[in-house]
Amino acid sequence: MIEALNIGLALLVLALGAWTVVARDTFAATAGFLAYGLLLTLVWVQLHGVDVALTEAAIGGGLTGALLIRAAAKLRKTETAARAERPGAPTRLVAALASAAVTVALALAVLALPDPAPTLAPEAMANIAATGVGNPITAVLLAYRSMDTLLEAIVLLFALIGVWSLAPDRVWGGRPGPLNRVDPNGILAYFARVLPPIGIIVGIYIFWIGADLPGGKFQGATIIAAMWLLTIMAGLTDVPPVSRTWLRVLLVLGPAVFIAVGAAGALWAGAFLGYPDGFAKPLIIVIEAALMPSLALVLALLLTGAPERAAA
Amino acid sequence: MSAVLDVFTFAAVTAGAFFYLAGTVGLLRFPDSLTRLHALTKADNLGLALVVLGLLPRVDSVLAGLKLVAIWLLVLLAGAAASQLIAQTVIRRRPEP
Amino acid sequence: MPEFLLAACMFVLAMVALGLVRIVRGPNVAERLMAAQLLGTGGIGALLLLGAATGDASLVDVSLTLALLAAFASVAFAKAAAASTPDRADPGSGE
Amino acid sequence: MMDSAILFGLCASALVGLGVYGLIVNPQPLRKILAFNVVGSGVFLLCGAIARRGAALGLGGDPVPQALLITGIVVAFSATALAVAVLLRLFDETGSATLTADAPEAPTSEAGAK
Repeated sequence: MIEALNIGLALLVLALGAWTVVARDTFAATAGFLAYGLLLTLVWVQLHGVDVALTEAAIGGGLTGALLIRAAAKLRKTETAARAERPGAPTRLVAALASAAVTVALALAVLALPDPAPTLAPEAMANIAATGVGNPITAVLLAYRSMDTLLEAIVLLFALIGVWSLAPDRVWGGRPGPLNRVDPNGILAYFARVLPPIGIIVGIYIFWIGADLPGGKFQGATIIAAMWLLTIMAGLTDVPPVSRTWLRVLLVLGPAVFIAVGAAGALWAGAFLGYPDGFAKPLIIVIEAALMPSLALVLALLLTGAPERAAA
Repeated sequence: MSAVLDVFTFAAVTAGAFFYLAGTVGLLRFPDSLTRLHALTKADNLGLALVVLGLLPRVDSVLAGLKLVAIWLLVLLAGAAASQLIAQTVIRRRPEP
Repeated sequence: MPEFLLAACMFVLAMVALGLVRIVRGPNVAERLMAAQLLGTGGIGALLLLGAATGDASLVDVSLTLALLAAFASVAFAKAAAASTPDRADPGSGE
Repeated sequence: MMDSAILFGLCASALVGLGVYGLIVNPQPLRKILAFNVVGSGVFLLCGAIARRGAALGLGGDPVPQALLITGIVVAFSATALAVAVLLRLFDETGSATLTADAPEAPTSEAGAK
C-alpha cells in the first residue's frame, strides 16, 4: 500500500510542477507552487529525510511562496504585455525536446546508480559520540561539515547586502517594503497578536530538539522569521530601517561567533573549526544559539526586500 | 481496553475523512465563492479535528498529545483568519446590489 | 490498525488532490486560495495519519511547522490577493 | 515492487525537465524564477533519492547529503529573494518587467509606488 501512496504522491507533485510551469496566470501558478512545496514535504518524509521535510515545509512552501506572491501581486499589471512575448510553436517544440533530453539523461543516471549505494552513514555514526549530539544531520552541519554551514550563513548575508544595494538613492538605508495600514481591530491584527507567541515557542522548541531529533536552527529560525513577518503584515510592527546599527550587529553576530569559535579551534584543537575534546557539544550549542537570531533576521529581511521608504 | 480505543480511533478518523470528502465535494460543486468557502471550513475544522481526536489515544506522551491539540488549534485559528480575508476579497469584487 | 491509518492518509490526500482542480479551474483568486488552504489542512491531516501509521513521532513536529508556515502563507496570499485586485475583475479568468 | 528512491528519482528527473522547459518558454522573469525553483527542487529531490539509497545502520538515509540539502534549500531561498529584488527594481525603473530590449511600454509605472 505504501507503494500506491508513493506513486500517487509522485504523480501529484508532477502535476503541480507542470501547472506551475504552464499556468497562464502568475498568481495561479504561485498558488500551485505553494501546494507543490507542501506535497514535497510529504515526499521528503517518504524519502526518510524528516530534517529536509521540516526545511521544505518551512522554506520551500511558506517563505518562498510568500516572497513570490508579493512580487506577482506587484507585477500584475505587466502580465498582459509579457504574455504577448510568448515564443512561437517552433521555439516551444525545441524547448520541449531539450527538456525531454535532460529528463531522459537524468532518468538514465537514476537507473544506473551503483549498487550497493555508496554511503557515509557508517562514518557519520562511528564518530557521532565525539560530537555529543544525537541527530546525525546536526552532527554533519556543525561538526563534520561545519565549513559549509559557516559559508552558508555568510552567503545569506551577501544575498541580503545584494538586495539592500538595489535600493534607490533617495531611500538608501531606509525601511523595506510598503507601510502596512491594517484595521487594528480586524481579523488580521487579531491573528498577528495570537499566533506569534505560540510560533516563537514552537520555533525555539524545533531549534532545541535539533540536537537529538529532526529539527534545528534553520527550521526554527524560519518559523520565528515568519512570525515576525506576520506582525509586520498586520501593521503591528514596522521593519526597522536597514541602516540601524543594532540590526546590523544582530545580523553578523551569528557568523562572527561561528568564526570566533572556528579560530579558537585553530589555536586549541589544531584545526580551523575543530573542537577541543569534550567541548564539542557546548561549542555547538553556542554557535547554534548565536546563529539562530541572525538567521531569523536575515531570512525575514530577505523576504521584505530592498528599502522602499526613507529612514525618517 | 485497547480494542475500545481502536474502535474509537477507527470511528473518529473515518468521520474526519468524511468531512474532508464533504469539503472537497463542496469546493468543487457549490455554485459561488462564498458557499465554497463555507464547504472548505468544514474540512478545516471538523475533518482535522476528528482526525486529531482519533489519533489522541495512540500518542505515547502527554507532550505529543499537547502538540496534536496545538496543531488543531493553530489550523482552526489560521483557517478562520484566512477565510475572513478570502471572503473580503470576494465581497470586494462583487458588484453593488 | 497501521493499514487503516495509511488508507485514511491516502483517502485524505486523494480528496485534497481532487480539490486542487479548483487551482486549475479558478475562476477567481479566492478559489485558488481555498484549494491551497484545503491542501494545507489535508496535508497536515495526512502527515499526522502517516506518522501514526509508521510510528514516527517526529512527523508531529513536521505537522506543527507546516501548520504555522501554512497559516503564514495563507495570510500572505490573501493579503496579496486583496492588494492586487481592487474592485476589478481578474484578467486571467473567464469571469 | 518499485523502490521508493528510484520512483522519486525518476519523478525528480521529470521535474528538472519541466522546470527547464518553463525556464525557456516563459517570457516573464517572475515565471522564470518560479521555473528555476522547480528545477532546484527537482535537483534536491534527486539528491534526496540518492541519499535514501545510502540508508544504513538504522538511519533512513545518508545524513551527509541530507544535511547539505538543508543548506541548499536555504541558499536557494536567498538566491530567489535576490532575483525577485532585482526584478522589482527593474520594474520600478522601467515600468515593465521584461527582459527584451525593445519591450512594449507598460501603461503606467504607478503600481510600484502604491
